[in-house]
Amino acid sequence: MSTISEVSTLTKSSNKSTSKTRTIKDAVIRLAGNSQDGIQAIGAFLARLAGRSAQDVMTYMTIPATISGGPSIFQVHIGSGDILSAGDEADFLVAFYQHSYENHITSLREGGILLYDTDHVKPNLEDKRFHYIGVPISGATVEAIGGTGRDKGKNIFTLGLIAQIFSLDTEKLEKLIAERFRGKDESIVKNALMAFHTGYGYHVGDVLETFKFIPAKERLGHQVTMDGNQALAYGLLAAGVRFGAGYPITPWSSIMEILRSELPKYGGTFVQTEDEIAAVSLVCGASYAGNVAVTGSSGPGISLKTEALGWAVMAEIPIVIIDVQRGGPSTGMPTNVEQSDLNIAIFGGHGECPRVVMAASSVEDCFYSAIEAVNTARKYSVPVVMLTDQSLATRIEAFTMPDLSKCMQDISPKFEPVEENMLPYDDYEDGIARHAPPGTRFLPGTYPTVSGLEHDSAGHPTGSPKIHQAMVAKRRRKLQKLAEALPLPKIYGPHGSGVEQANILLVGWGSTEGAIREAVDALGDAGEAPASIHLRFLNPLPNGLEKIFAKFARVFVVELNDEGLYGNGQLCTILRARYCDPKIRSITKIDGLTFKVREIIEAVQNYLKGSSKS
Amino acid sequence: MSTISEVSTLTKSSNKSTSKTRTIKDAVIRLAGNSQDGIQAIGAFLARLAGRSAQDVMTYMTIPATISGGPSIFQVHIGSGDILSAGDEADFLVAFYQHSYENHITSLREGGILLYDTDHVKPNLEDKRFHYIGVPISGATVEAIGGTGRDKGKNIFTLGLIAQIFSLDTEKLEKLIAERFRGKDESIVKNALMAFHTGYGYHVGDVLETFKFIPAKERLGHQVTMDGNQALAYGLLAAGVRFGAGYPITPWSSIMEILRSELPKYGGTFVQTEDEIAAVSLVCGASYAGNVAVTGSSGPGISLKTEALGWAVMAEIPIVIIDVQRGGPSTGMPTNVEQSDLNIAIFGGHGECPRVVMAASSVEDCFYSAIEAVNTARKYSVPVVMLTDQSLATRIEAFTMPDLSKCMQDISPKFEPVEENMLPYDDYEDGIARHAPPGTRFLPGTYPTVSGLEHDSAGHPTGSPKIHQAMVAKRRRKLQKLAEALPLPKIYGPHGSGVEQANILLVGWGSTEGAIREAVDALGDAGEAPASIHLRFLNPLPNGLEKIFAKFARVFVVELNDEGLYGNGQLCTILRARYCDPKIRSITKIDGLTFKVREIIEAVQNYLKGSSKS
Amino acid sequence: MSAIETKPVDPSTSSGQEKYTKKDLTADHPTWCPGCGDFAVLAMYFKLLEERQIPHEKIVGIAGIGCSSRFPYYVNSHGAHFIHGRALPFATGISISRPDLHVFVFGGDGDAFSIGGNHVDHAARKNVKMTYVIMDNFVYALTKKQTSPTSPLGFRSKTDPTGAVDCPINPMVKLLAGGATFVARTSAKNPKHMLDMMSQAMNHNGFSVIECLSECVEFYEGAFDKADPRKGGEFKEIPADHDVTHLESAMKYAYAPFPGWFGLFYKVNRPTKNELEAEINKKAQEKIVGQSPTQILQAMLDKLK
Amino acid sequence: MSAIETKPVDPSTSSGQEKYTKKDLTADHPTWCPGCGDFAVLAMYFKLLEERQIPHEKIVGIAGIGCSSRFPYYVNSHGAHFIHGRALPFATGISISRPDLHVFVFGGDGDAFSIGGNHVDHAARKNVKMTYVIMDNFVYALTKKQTSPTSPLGFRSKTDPTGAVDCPINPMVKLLAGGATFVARTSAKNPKHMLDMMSQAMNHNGFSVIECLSECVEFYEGAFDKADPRKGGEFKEIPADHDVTHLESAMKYAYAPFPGWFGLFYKVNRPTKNELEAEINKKAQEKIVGQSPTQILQAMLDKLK
Ligand SMILES: Cc1ncc(C[n+]2csc(CCOP(=O)(O)OP(=O)(O)O)c2C)c(N)n1
Ligand SMILES: Cc1ncc(C[n+]2csc(CCOP(=O)(O)OP(=O)(O)O)c2C)c(N)n1
Ligand code: SF4
Ligand code: SF4
Ligand SMILES: [Mg+2]
Ligand SMILES: [Mg+2]
Repeated sequence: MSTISEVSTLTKSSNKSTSKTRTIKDAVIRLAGNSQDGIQAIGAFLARLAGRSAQDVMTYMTIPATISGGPSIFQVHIGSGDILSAGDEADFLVAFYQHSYENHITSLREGGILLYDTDHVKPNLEDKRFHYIGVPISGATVEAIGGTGRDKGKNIFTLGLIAQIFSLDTEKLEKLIAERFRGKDESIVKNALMAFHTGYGYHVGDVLETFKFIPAKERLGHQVTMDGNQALAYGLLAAGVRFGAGYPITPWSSIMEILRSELPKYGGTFVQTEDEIAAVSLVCGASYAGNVAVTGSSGPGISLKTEALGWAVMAEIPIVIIDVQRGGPSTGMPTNVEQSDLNIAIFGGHGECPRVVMAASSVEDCFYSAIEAVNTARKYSVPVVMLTDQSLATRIEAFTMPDLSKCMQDISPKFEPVEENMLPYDDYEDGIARHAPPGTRFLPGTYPTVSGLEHDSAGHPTGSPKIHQAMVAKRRRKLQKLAEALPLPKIYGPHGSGVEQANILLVGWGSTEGAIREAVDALGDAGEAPASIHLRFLNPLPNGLEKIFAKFARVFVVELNDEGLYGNGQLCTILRARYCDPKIRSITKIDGLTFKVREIIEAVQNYLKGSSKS
Repeated sequence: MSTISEVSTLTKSSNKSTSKTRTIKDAVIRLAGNSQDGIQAIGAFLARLAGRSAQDVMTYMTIPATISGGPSIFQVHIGSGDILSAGDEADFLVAFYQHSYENHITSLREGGILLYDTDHVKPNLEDKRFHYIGVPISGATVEAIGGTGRDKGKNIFTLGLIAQIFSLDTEKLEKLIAERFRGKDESIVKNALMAFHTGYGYHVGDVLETFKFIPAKERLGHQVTMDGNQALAYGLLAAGVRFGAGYPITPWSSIMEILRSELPKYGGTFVQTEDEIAAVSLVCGASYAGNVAVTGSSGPGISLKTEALGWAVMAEIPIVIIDVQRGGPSTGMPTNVEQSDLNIAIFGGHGECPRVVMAASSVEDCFYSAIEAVNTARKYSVPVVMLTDQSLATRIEAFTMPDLSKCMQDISPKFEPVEENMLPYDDYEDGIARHAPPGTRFLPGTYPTVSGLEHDSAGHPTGSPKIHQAMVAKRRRKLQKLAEALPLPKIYGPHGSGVEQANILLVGWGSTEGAIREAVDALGDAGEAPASIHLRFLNPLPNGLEKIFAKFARVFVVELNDEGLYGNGQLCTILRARYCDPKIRSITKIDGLTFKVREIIEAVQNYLKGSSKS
Repeated sequence: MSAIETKPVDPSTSSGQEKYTKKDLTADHPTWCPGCGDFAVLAMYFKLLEERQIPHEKIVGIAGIGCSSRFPYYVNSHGAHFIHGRALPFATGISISRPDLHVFVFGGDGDAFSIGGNHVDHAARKNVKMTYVIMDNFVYALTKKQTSPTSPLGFRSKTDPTGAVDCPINPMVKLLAGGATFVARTSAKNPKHMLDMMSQAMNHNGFSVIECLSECVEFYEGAFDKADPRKGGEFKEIPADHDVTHLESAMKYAYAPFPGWFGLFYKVNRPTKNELEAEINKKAQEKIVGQSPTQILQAMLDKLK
Repeated sequence: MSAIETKPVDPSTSSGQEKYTKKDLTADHPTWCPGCGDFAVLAMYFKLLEERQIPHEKIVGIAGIGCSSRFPYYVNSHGAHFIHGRALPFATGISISRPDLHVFVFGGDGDAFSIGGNHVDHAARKNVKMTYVIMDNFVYALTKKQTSPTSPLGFRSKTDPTGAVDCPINPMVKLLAGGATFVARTSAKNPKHMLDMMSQAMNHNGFSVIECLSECVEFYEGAFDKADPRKGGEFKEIPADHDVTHLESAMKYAYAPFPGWFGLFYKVNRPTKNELEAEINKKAQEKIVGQSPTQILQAMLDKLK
């Protein structure tokens, strides 16, 4: 589905233009090698360049299972329009090793180009579906910068080759390279630039043509380029979060690493704790002491946090828990993606334990969702679980520079004395507790205790059936108020068109938004009448979804988890329970990889074909 | 709903029989005092006596919130037919203190009898709805056995009074008292019997009549009388469990205490660990080493066990986790009842983590469910979460002595050498792993590793999308096989009649079975056409429930938890999601107390009235 | 947290409240059993606060779960009743984010040495500023008499009906080995001594811990008679010549068998986590003095253009 | 567990297998980085097992999570890869329920002293029979360079970009204070010494622990050069006259600053949890000798009639 360009597709064997440079709208470039080769660095350079060129970009990578490295890919989808996914198939494949070639040639689309290192790869040139460009990448790099550069330089040399073939802006690239190695030894920068120029100038004999991206539309302001974990961490900083605690785990760690580095600049602190239970406990303490604090984890660490999460629900203390979902259960597949933590996010912990659950849908959305998570926690005095996932954590996107003058917050407590006798857990109509943090004087002289036991309005323990019933209702009610306040999601039609006469609705959440939208576009092209909505709040759901569902003959909930015992994914189960509408059906996948657009389309088409199944 | 006797109701002011002794079918006796007064002991004697008289009995108690004791009740429902609940209202109330009288007089039915300690209670004798028997219980006890007996003896004195009024079998009671104090100082037994006889012989001047239970039908074999936690612990011993580990928490503790005392006799061990995480980890280790092991907890401790539970799902190691549910969330209401852990039992833990969840419905069922839990874990190589609750844990019932010759099991591993190369996680059609514990020789020379990482058929880690997909499906599939094998629940009609022309179905699970059945009986009496089913397996659900639901116009799921954000209790949510049948509606209650039969009836009637609501 | 309705007040009154008394500090009446050692701890805490008169609103009392951990409900100050075994991490979150507060933690031996044992070690090595009073009764009381990690060998409980067999934890040794910078031991039977220890602990800049023997009259009556002169026992105070900065010597006192020694075992000054983090912050801010949070974040985002 | 298809075999062969070699013990090739210290630990473990020739099926290798904890996959024996920090409780469940097995546990410093710190103390005080090798590299390796509880002050990691500030844990002190009955220290750079320690640990009847310095060449290169004579460091062995039953003296060696001492610090015999529980069982069975489980349970139920 990628690379559908109105100007020209990158390579179509049927379309052998004689012009040496062809203008294209987008391209999917897959780099396949070993993680040690710095292929992630090439990818990051390309992504950053796209960002600086006001282009859209999305990346996708796999991480080798072993520390010592191993086979790995990095895929970049660059274009001058909206890029919604990292691309199902590659237009351009770079293979550093024979195994890279063998494992990834199937991901190259017919008519695509294979660029390979002739020092390591012997492709099957008989296979006429592809175009071949062989370059002695290893040898040429060594020639250019000497033997030590062999491993470290060939990525930059390759970047030069790519810059040549795609007519990239070398000036910007040079600047990026220089920035990247800033602070390092002079000779390192020099060597890198040498490798780059050699690649850029290298005579690529048999290439059919080179390419040029159509100029991107002007965008408002600059673009920033980063991955989802960065966006999330910066969003938290913008939201005013000044305390965090965590324990390392992949793929959550980089959020805590950023916060550990950055918070001190803002007068904040991030504490690495002895385990995840301690981390969430520190955060409960810090939030109690006055400022929404944040913790997070992945997989096993999320399981460990549920007891304290329950305390925060009971005591009505606002905290934010980030869950960067990975493959489960147990230690599972730490470097793969899944959306299989929705159940624990909503239901994890004993007893009736209502909390807010949200999910971010893109790298940019990670930034803004983080702010919204903090504000929701604050406003409703409730824990918020913020779901993201491994693919979003490591995906690089370019997006418009946030306007900090609009989104930067100061949420520090004010400590103004409380004049009247305030009962923190009084039965306020909105159901929300009123806390005043330690340091606040209570002028009538009675100070509050916050409690994980069922408590009366003053926070003191009770065994009263009536009070328990009222307090359970109160903790539920405030989320029902939130549900009332939530906007309904926008309906997306093919190519952004809106609803129209659509009769198929795809429902998604989290990182799959782009793939689902591409599927909607493609299904539209194929003559169906599709649309999609993407849910940001998963608990509570916004009120009124039934009105949207009523417009469609079929509703498919698309998610990266298992079909479960009864054939329904995790969000699908919740929607079916709430609306009891049998037209709500499930499209799931659980192989540790992101959705290919094709997979969604096929699943929808299968449902449409086998109407007996629905 | 209690005390509907075909022979005669205990007390009906309209029915002033002249005979001094009236024959009754059942009676609800509520003892109200302070926990220090040994009212639980009176209750236990009465329950035990009923058991020895082949009568049915059910008890209900509240536990004071503070260690130093405080107001507490113990209610006993004894009868000569099936006793399904502990009774909504009391026929006979014993009040030791003024507060006991004031707080519990409302629970006495009109025409009921109040027995009170004239040394402490001044009832409002003007209230003509009740009959009054005043006895100087404290003073008379002191008179009988001296000042030291004041606190310790008055419960036994009261037991004597009750024996007199209800014409109980004094010989059996004396034997029970002697057994109870066996091993203690001679004088203690003597004092107790003295107090008992004084109470039995005390001249109760103003009692209208005394009562006599109609003789119970002969039962097959003897009866045993115990509470739910005892039954569960003995069931585990019968099932062959020989290892357990746990950490104290109310109301789980007594199961671990029994196992700690008893297992050594069987050559087994129960380890008190440093926390709940260690406990479930020991149990994973012991089960891996060859014999299904057991842990358990309540509330917070269950949250802490979910990470390791996920490991057992992934590694396919059979363990049993007992969850004695209490009021939540967080520390919640430790001595109250709730059925609010169904969500965590089914969904607790990160990732796709299918496990078996069962619930016991009565004290007797605790015994047999424990055995079934162990066998299910073994057969499907899967963790089983066994749900019970605070009310079942402390409820005393009499039931037919289990036939140990039929249910006693030896599940110890055999260590027969494995002849062929065995892959523990091979993709067997039934989805079930084949483990051979350490100590087993693998003759081909290759030994297995069990793993919490996603793994191939040999148990070695993999990042393969295909294998992950297949393994997720395998772990799901074996539960689907179990669902196929499960019997459908029996349909209960009014007074045990079966289905007939019923159009209302009540669906329940766990400890509420008796109350739901009494509600069915009463609704039947009131002209409705009700029936009920009670689910033992909650995950997976047995296949074919839809066939049962199809027979009824209305389905109400009755559970002791909250209506949640969308108006549905926890099991109700699951049933609605699976069947997408809007006639499935929810009846919930969450005040920390068991269902009164009346509450269920009223909820059903409200639904029937307000058809707009459904 | 959601805002509460407050009015700005004259700052001069905000820390200048009236002198408060025990009465002002008293909240709910304890639900402890009559005779429970915990009453004495509460009484001495009131006395300590009354003596010090730190601003009322700056006192925070935190606890886990247990009989002893009900403490915060009985004190009229800011406070929180957290979950079993995790009071220290909770208090750490407060202490580090709010250096202006006086953080006290109360709890039992099970809370401290069983489920919470690891948090004790890590709070100790990090030297988080707070005062922690462990009300040790050698038993799990709230759950009605199970063996605790400090129960002596042979103690008969519901989980060790024939007597405890697991070698108990030595609280003093654990605290010293873990790196606590203030370690003391006292008894609820000697309130004067207890007050002295509490007072010194409160003065300490760092992680100060007191083990306070506090008898559970319900489930372990007489547990501490050997340490009670009125019961024929001996309350041995650490000699005045003990060098409290000398770890080896402190360890010697710590290893003495029950009833052991009472008093201040160890006290050294090591930078607190609070100070170390403040130092990191100071350094991080050196290059960006005068910049607003918005400017700092903007600079970061600019690098990602 | 679900039954596997097995045939009864001649019992004489069941423990009489062929002598096994390193090859028979080798499973998957380790995914560790070339040069990782963990290779040496694996090699010495093979050597130890080859020397001892205990029945192959009686060896069990358990681990938590970390680079080091991948150990069980590389050994062809019964084994389990459990969750992070909980290998000791898992192994305790095996050890106590299966006294016939030889239980080995392998893992990293994070696994042992961060998330798993409390389990170490409790396995130690209970003296559960097993051998635990802590492969200490002073860093979280699998998660790519965060500060571990043994990282020295000043160590720059992803979570301490300006250098670690939390006072590190001293493994030897922790183990001694916790009550471990066998405590030794070795280095992957000295395989002969390591083998000797492992061998002695395996002979110990109780909870035997070895801290083995095992360099992470990827994230903390050179961490142990000061303990490596080939790098100009010093590998100081505990003098032969050290009384290994003398705790105070062991503590002295333990408190020595890095690179500290190597060898056996402490070894005493205290009843193991395994023996204590066996004793409880023996006593419990004295009154019911010859009764079947059914009879025992029946007697119990009869009391409830
Ligand atoms: C996670 C969790 N596990 C278990 C419990 C049950 N519990 C409450 S208090 C307690 C131990 C009490 O002992 P201790 O800490 O010594 O306090 P004490 O009551 O003796 O003062 C336990 C096990 C709990 N509340 N939470
Ligand atoms: C509950 C949980 N938290 C965090 C992790 C992530 N994690 C895996 S290994 C590890 C620490 C590794 O350090 P160490 O134990 O020293 O082993 P090493 O890799 O250095 O050998 C962490 C934090 C996890 N798997 N589970
Ligand atoms: S049970 Fe023990 S510790 Fe608890 S309040 Fe009573 S005496 Fe105190
Ligand atoms: S990262 Fe370090 S500890 Fe892990 S395998 Fe590589 S060298 Fe060894
Ligand atoms: Mg205690
Ligand atoms: Mg390490």
